[in-house]
Amino acid sequence: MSPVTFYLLSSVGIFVVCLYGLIVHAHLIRKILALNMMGSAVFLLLTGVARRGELTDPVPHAMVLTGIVVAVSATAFALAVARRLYEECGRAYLPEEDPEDLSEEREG
Amino acid sequence: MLSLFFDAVLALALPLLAWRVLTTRDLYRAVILFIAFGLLVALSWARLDAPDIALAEAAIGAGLTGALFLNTVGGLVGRKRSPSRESDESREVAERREAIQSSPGEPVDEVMRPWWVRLALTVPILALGLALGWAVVSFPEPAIDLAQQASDNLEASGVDHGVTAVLLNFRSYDTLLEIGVLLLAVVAVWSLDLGRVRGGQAALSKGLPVLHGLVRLLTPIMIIVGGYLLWAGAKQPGGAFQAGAVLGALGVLLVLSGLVRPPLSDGSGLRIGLAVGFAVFLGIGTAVMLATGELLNYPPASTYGLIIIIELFLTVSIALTLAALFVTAPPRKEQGSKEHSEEKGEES
Amino acid sequence: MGLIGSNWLVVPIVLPLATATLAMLVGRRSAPYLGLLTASGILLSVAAIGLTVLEEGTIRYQLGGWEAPLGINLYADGLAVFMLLMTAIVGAAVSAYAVGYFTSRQDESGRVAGDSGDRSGSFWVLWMFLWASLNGLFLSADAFNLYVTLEIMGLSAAGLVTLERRQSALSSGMRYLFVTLLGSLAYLMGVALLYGALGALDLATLGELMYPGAATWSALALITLGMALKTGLFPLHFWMPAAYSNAISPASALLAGLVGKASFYLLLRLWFDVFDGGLGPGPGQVLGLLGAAAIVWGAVMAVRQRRLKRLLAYSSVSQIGYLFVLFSLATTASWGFDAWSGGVYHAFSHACAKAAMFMSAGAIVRSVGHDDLDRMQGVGQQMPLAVAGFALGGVTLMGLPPTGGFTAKWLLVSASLESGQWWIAVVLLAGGVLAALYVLRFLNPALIQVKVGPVARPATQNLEVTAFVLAFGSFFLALLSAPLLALLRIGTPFASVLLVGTP
Amino acid sequence: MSFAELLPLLVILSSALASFVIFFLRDDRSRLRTSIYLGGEIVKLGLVLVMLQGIYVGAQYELRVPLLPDIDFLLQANELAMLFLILSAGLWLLTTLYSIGYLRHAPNRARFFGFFGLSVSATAGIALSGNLFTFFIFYELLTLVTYPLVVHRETPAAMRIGRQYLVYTLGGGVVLLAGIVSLQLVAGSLEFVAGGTLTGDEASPAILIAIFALLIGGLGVKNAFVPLHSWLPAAMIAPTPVSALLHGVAVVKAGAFGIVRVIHEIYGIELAAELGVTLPVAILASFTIIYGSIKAISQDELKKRLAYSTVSQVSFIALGVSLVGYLDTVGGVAHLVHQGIMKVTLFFCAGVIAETIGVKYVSKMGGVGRRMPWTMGAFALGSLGMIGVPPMAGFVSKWYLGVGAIEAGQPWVIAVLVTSTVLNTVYFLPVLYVSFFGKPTGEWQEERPHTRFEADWLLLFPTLAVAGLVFLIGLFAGWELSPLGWAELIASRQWEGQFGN
Repeated sequence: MSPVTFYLLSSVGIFVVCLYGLIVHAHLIRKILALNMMGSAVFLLLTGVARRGELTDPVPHAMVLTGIVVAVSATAFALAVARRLYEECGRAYLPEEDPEDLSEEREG
Repeated sequence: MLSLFFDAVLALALPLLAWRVLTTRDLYRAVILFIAFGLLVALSWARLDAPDIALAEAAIGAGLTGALFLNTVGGLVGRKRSPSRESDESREVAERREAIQSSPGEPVDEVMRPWWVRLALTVPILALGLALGWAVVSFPEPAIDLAQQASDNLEASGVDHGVTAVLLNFRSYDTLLEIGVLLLAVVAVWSLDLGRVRGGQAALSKGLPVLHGLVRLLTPIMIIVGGYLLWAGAKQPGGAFQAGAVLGALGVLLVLSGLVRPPLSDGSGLRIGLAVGFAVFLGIGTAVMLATGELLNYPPASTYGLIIIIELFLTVSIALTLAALFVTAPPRKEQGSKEHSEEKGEES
Repeated sequence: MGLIGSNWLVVPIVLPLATATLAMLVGRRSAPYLGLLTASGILLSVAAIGLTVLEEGTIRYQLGGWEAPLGINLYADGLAVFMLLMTAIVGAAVSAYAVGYFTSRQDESGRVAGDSGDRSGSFWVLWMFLWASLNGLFLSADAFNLYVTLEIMGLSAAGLVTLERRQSALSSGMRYLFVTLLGSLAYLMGVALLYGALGALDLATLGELMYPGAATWSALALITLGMALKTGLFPLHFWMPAAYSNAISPASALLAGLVGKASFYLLLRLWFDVFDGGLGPGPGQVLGLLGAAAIVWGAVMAVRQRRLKRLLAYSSVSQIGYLFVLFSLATTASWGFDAWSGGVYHAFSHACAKAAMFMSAGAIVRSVGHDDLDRMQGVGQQMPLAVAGFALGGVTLMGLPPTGGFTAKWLLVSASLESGQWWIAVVLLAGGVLAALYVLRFLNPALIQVKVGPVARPATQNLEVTAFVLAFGSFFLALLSAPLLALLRIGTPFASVLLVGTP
Repeated sequence: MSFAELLPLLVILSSALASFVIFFLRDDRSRLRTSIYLGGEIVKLGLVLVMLQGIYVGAQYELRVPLLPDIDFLLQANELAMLFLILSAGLWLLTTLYSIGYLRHAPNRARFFGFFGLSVSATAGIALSGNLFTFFIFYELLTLVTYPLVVHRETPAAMRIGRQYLVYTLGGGVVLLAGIVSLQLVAGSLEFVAGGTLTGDEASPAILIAIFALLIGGLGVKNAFVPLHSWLPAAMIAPTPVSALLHGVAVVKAGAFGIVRVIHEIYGIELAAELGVTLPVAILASFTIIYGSIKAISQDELKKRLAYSTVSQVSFIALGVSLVGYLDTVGGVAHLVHQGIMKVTLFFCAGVIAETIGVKYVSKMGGVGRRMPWTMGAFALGSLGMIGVPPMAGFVSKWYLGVGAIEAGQPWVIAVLVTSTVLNTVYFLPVLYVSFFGKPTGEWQEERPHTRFEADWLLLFPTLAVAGLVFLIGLFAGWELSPLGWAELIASRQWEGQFGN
């Protein structure tokens, strides 16, 4: 087993652990952490794949670099929404079910 | 043998650390662990011969993202509502908030789905893990070798470094869109109209007077490092992203330490700074269409020059964007233009 | 092909990106004009692309001059142009609607003055990014580039949902963001696996190299799951009713009309161009089954709703089922093209109709101040155009002639009977009657007359007109079946079926 | 595009365009509205007459536009189409005049007339459809454009009934669509061809029978076969001109017309008989005839009584075409027109009475005949026609049906005809008796006791006109351009070379 395979398996491990965590945890910060690390898992897989051949493949590296920037953008936005939500209703959890709230009527 | 052992430990540590990040009760601690996770990922990338992205991950993935998380967790603790919103809020909500805020363990989190949901989830997720594990172990030798193609075409790309060639020439369209994502993220965050978080920031800046000294020391170094990374990118690991990330991190540090107050005025300076990288990239990409007939197809003679120009502006915009994402609050009209000049200082 | 000819292809992507940048700089006053200008530019360029494809066949465009698989290609076949056209029509209508929407919002009261972030300006920037990403997604021929467009789409769409700052909108926007990010990540994992197994990102190359194996099966599963989640296929639709109903109405129209279609398109594209019809008959059957369940479940839930926009959202759950039914029908047999084109046609007509209905609903909610279905009496008197727009859109959902829904239903029913899966036909047909029930759930109270004097209400004239025009235009979509189906034939994965011909 | 191609389209569009313009007129611009509307009608009637003349001398009118793979949008005029077309265009004119009087002060007239005209356009489309696909398009359009008419009063009760109406008719449409799609897959063609487009070799008899069941089941909803009929009496909540339109010209007739098309021009009478599907249709129709008549007896509300009478009478058409005989076919097809004119007469009268003196129930009709002799005279003509008294139109149809049944070897049909005639008498004669000889009981007697006069001429003129037609059509049934003569032409074309004439 080559060291590359270790990292490939490691990335799968991170991916499923975070997928599980994303679903079971209710706290928004926890969910965003899980999503962010899931991204890292995919990047790790790509980096591992890039190292397989004789030459190191620059294409996955470029993909990962793009991915990192996308991930930080998404994380920043998600955190901002979480904060805004907290400002509005004082909780950092999503409601379990979306009630049909007729009291909030007006658009705007 | 030793290195194989090292790789095995590192590979094993990553999922375990991820697990710890998600299960540690204290959220601050979880974020610290997350930063450690990011650094370990960067280390493993260094081991996998990927210094470019290891650099970017350390700066952006671990550093900046970690700071963002810390900032938000702090915000969730110390945030007070603005009075204007209080009026149209139902009593129930207020009470709920009261209960959460007064709960002693904040920012401790222990809300999870019930045990039977968790148990039921393990089956499909384990199955997915096994399938993926089998898939990655049984990767065949691919029929196409892009690495070879990339190195064959490196000469025509105008730069000497593979990753930069892919990023700014072979697959520059992806990069263009990705810069768009950054710009989009800023607009989206601003559209939320958040107030500025004081809690976490204040804690950091007040508690650590040493930080000031450190930041003063670091500022020139980071600017030099950033400049070097940008310049080096054409030949070796480095480039606009890494340079931008370092400068962006510097911006965050300056804001955190209170040395620079975030730009508050809605002068167009900041907006232009944010947009210029994308605009120049898009503009050059479109303009070369006239010469070569295709979007982003640089004329061979001027390829290197154009890429450098693009990278230069990208660095500025990336740095500013990352810092702006951290600050989150949109600049406001009513503020004076005094802070405006400080923002420019950051830009240099 | 001349310089201009093939370069039309980048206009629908570059133009909204440029507008987004400009709109960010100029602020809210001139953003609407820029937006309308862009909309007409996109319409023009899409028309040009459509004509070129109709005349000369598919177009492949090498970005940066680099050939695939090293470079990124754009690729326009009939399907891509079809989706571009759908987006251009709905997008132009929503743009016109948004101009009125934000103008009258500011006339309404001082509430907006309290909001320092100008929502109108943010809307235009987000929407232009969204439009660019949609067009980019439809034209992209590169698996990783598709990921980037997916992310732009997801972020801008979530940003549009959270433009509304009510608590309910924020929490549904948050959930939507999680869903869309998770969907994209699952997709990216799939792409990484494909790259590991096949070493390429270009879709055509991937399709050529495709083999059934552990990595490709896993990739198929992840990509399908991710896209089903983003599209809101039953039972992964949990996020949808809240996101669609709590957003501001232009955003609801865009989400329900276009964004869901884009992730569906991506799945369709990969399923048939890369995975060779799902690597076997099993996966398609599963999707078809879920689609059929969605049709019934969504419609039943829609009938039971008490709020107008939630009703529409559940109706989308149901209508999305029609799209997924095609996966169990579209095979290489003689009915394959019928099923495939029927599903795609349904996407088009549903996009137009549902957008128009959300636009109508927005005008109604704006005017009467609530969206409680039980208090809609008299709306038909006060806002005949909005109600008419809603009703015309509703006819598409029922799948009656001469709407596009009819063409779609005909093709799908025909394919399901021909393939011997008559139970699918039963569900498809029953879904139409159920749709009538939930459309009436609104029309029944709305048409009841009440005696009221003239009441002062916010001006919604231009909102109503835009909604009605879109609904009225899409009402006759079946009459365009022949040219649109001819367009879909260009570059279809079912070309072999078409050569054999139908009996 | 030549005139021969354009004409069928123009016939449909002439009313559709006029209606469409009307939607955008303000409600109080009644003069302009009326001129546009009547203009459209006259144009349409003129075009129909031109077409009729052309068909008579053997011209071909056909418009074919490809719409789906292997399926065309096809408009085609033939003798059967013309019969239905003339009926709809002619009665539209009269119904419009009547509606103008009827709705003089009602709200939402623009919408009413707009959808009214669109219904007639859809009916014209149904008449001119050259294949089942096109037929289906107009058939469903008819459902849609009649819905606003049914709920025109916009009361909660009207909305509830409108919902029932839509669910029934759309449900029927769905079954019909299933049948049509199956037919396309099996036969590859949906075109109406004299003598039938199917040869019987396309698929096994079981499949052909199943498809037939789907088609008739779907059409049976609009045709109001028991037990799919309950929407029809309920839809009486609509204004009277709408009821007249629904019962006499458009909706119910669309179902009956579709059944004629399917049996004659898709399956062909020969194949249908071979498959053994005609007898069940005949039995179903007979049952509906008897059931509707019995239900009608117990209705006190005049419009409800007429509605059940429609349930009963319309099935004569299906009965006629499903009995395998030449004369039956003539009777059934002729009844398509006859029933329409008679039923419109009766509804017009009911509407006039309700509008003028407010009487809606049979039990309150004492003295109405003396008070409104013209109206009740027209009513008498219509009901005698329904009963089948010679020489009224209804007699002619029933005569042909009876003789045809014997010719076709189905004597039991005579029993059905006799029973229905007796029942018709039982529910119509009391109305006439009470109104002419009964004691005045209604409140109108006190309110306006001395003015013995009739309704507005706009209401009365159309009523008398259609009543006159009931009489004249029966009297001149022998003329070759009478509905009967035309029906003979259609039937002879159908039977040509099959069983001999």
